[in-house]
Amino acid sequence: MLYSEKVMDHFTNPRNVGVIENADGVGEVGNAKCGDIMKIYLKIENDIIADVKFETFGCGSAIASSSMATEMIKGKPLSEALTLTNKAVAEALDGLPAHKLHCSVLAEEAVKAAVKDYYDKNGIEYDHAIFPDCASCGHCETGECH
Amino acid sequence: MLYSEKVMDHFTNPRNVGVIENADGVGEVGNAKCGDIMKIYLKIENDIIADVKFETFGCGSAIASSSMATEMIKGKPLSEALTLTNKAVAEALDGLPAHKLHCSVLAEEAVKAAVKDYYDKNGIEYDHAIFPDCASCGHCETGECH
Amino acid sequence: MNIYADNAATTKMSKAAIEAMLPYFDQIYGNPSSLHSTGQYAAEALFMARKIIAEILGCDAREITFTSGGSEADNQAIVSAASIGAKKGKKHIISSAIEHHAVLHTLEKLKKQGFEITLLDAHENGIVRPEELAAAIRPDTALVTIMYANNEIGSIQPIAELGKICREKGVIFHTDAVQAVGHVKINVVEDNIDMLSLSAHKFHGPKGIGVLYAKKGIPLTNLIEGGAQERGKRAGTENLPAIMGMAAALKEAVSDIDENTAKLIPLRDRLIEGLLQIPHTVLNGDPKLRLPGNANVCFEGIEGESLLLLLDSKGICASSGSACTSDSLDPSHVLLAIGRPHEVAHGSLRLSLSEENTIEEIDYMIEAIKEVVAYLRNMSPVWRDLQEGKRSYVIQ
Amino acid sequence: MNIYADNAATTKMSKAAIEAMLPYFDQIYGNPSSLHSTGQYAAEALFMARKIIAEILGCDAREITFTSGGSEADNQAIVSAASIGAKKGKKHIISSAIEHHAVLHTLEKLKKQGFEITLLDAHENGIVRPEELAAAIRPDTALVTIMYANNEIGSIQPIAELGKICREKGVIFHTDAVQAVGHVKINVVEDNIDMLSLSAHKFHGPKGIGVLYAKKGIPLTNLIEGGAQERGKRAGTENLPAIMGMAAALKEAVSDIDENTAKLIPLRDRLIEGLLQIPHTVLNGDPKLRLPGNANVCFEGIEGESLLLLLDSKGICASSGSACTSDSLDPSHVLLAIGRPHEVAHGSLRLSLSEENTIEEIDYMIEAIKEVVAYLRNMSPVWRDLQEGKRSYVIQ
Ligand SMILES: Cc1ncc(COP(=O)(O)O)c(C=O)c1O
Ligand SMILES: Cc1ncc(COP(=O)(O)O)c(C=O)c1O
Repeated sequence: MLYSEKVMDHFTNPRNVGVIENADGVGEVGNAKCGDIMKIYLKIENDIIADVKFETFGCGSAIASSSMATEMIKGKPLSEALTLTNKAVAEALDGLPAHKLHCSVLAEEAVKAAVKDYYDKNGIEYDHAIFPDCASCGHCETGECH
Repeated sequence: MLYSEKVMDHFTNPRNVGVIENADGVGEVGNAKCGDIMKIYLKIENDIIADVKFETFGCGSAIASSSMATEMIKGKPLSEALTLTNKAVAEALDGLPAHKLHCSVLAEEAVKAAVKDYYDKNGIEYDHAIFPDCASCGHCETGECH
Repeated sequence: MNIYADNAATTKMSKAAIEAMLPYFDQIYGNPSSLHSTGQYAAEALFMARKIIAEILGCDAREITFTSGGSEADNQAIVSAASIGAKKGKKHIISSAIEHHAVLHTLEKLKKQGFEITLLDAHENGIVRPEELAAAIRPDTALVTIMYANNEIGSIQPIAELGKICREKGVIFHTDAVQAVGHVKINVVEDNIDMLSLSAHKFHGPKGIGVLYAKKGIPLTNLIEGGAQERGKRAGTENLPAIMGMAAALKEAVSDIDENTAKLIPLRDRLIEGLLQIPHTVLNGDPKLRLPGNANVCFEGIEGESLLLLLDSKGICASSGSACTSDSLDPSHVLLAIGRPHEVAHGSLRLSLSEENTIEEIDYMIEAIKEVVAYLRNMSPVWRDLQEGKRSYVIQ
Repeated sequence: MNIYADNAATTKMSKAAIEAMLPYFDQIYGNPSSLHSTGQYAAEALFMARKIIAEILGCDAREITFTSGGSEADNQAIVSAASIGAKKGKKHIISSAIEHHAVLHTLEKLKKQGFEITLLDAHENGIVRPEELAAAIRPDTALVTIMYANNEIGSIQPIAELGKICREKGVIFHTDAVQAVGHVKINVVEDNIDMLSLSAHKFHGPKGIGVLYAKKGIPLTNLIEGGAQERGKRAGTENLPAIMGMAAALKEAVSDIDENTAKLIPLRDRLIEGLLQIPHTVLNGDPKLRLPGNANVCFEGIEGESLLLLLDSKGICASSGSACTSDSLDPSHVLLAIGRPHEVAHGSLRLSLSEENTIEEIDYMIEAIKEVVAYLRNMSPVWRDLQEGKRSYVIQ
């Protein structure tokens, strides 16, 4: 099969789908032109991710990666959420096909973008180096797909 | 099937196989290098082919063509034997595959060569034009195969 | 429910085709090049199959070359015509923007060898315009290759007209008829076709076998050198079981063509109508000039692969021009060529029916697709933006 | 009596191979490129078949490319290696004089493109000498291609040794193993093989399917452009039923190889011994280093086609290197290459056995052949000349 059982589970029964109204942080990455956009909403309480929701336009592995990423950061301190890697997401899903690995990259980026949004909104200082810059992610509206 | 029933009949039950001792005319054409040699023996009585035998080294259609050619000239005046064409032999066999037509040509040539031999041996005058010359038949020992 | 609606990808073999193959596995298994009777029985069967197929296409048996499928036939047709052209200094080829990759990639290879390629526009309905072909033909045009029917959007080209233009201008005309043969009526003489490719597995025949028809007088260039099979133009021991299966499948498809068409068109149109009830959905390809079994739409705001997977979990086998269904990252070149923007092309769905599909299946599919599209839109940030007016709809 | 002794031409499919194919005609018939489960079941089967075949050959599954047969694999191997060489300015290829036409004709094509071809002598026993290969390799040698076993005379080459020489000199080594796979033990690592061709119908598998093994790092050149199948190196919907049949046939052939060899060699040697009792008869190929099922002799004074036809009427299916069995007019290039004069090469007979043949069949064949040879010699003017001393015997 193309996807592991884990991927299929998170794809067909995605956890944390939806929107948080008045979220404390929102991150959106990807590009409709390229076929995937992920949006992550965070509710933060005392530097802890009290709630997380996502919306995804994309393929099965994009939806599964979003679902898995939200599960992995829910209830965790922001500092821990920032250590989430695409590799960890892919591994937690029991692997992704090679040409789908970029979906796990998107999930990592969406989490980081949401945290950054929270920091920015609240004037919290942070190390800019932890956040991927737009050029490297390659998902800007003007850029090429992946 | 590769061959018509007629060909198979004349191949598996060839008529007039053998040798005539002290034949009045003998014709041999073809080339072992090319994979077929036909030899025709004639017994002539009053310008009539009283008996004819053949020996052939060659493929199925070569043997069938020899057999058919001998049948077609047996009991006929020499003048009639000389009108035998390769086309008539092939037609009498209900056709030959395209790349086997040269076998019927060999049969015609073998008959002519045998008649010529009889004329030569007996000092009978004849029109040299009826007999294919060596160069055109292309079966001389030195020549290329067909 | 288990509904197979991906007949443009490949079909289930028919009973007739399977039965036609079986004796050639372990009974008449000889090599048709062998002289003995086991071989000669095989040679006779090969001869008969060639004759059957030639009669159906309206050509001579000697104009049929068996290949390993549609891709090989397309490659050989184009390479052969290019080679004929090159000898006369003609290095221009005309094709269309919506051809199969077997054609387009072969043309790219020729481009590297100095050929100039003109791709005709297929316009929004996926159909090439004869007057645009006429205008594109130049004195150095070696070949025109336009597919009979498109594999994604099902649009059927005006082949006889295109062929006539080529004939008048003395240009070789090839058509990739892989999607058309067995589904629409084709006669190479009436359709003015010089070369034609077909593939058996698209009409309930076996995989791995196809035909290249080339009109007498058009010499083929070998892709595969070796033995003298196929008049020296395609080496390799003949795949006789598959050839027999192909002949049987083609015979059946062609003899049932009226009946199948009469059954399929209402099913197809009911399906299309049902899908178009979903808001912000558009039909791809011409509504009338399309294959009897082909329905292809784009849904705004969702992505095709996730749609396919969810439909699969509901027992529906379908296909999409989404980039995610291929190793490439761009969505279908066909959908882009007919003017769909990338984000919309990602949300495409192709359902390709066969005469085995039923009206109950059509209705089940419509309902299932409605549900799944709504579900995916509900989790799509793109859809949210569209609904909230932050983006504007491409599909009204 | 009905005896099939033409297994080098093609084989009867085994029950195991047929049964392995059947489910893929109308059950798991999906296109392996399709995302839905019908397609993904097919993709899984394809993956398994590739793995099985790779394990048997001793390579990685990613080193296996499925082709339409031995000819295509040979063509693609040689064209690919030539293209790699050409990029480095290496345009010399070494092969042998007794290769199959799929190899020789591809080399002729490359010659026209500026490649220089050296054909090694196969000597009287049909075997290439490693020291002659070593001496022939030049700094600009791009490829050495030597067949594993010969299809006519059955001689088996010292492949591991030849491969070692190539490896030491950094030259790509391809072997056409079409006649060897399933009949002799092959491991691409132990045999130092970089590229290998095989064809399923030579080991009781289906026709129209083969494999090109290419060691990792050797990029292939497409013969067929189009879809992304076979890692983009061979376009066309995968012929999954045939691939499954091939995997099953190979598995069976390889697991039975010791048993089959132990059975075949005594049969083969009894047959050869029997035939050599006929006066003025010579064995073609090496008496020991030959395929377990191959017997090939020349009879002086007769022609092969008539021999075959008469044997056929006695129920024996055999083959000959006679010119008359082909459209060409020269007898087998293999027999000429091992030094048989034309007139003797015309009188050749190849019997290629399978494990289904019995000792009774062997004895029947010997008697039948004795009779037929005597009969044909009796009507042969060449034989008469030999007997009467007007010609001299070539075969003592
Ligand atoms: C040695 C050898 N190479 C190549 C081939 C070609 O294989 P295929 O007929 O499967 O293309 C054959 C048999 O025909 C063969 O015997
Ligand atoms: C239009 C078209 N051309 C060519 C092909 C290639 O055919 P095959 O897969 O038999 O090589 C296909 C299908 O895959 C097709 O739909």
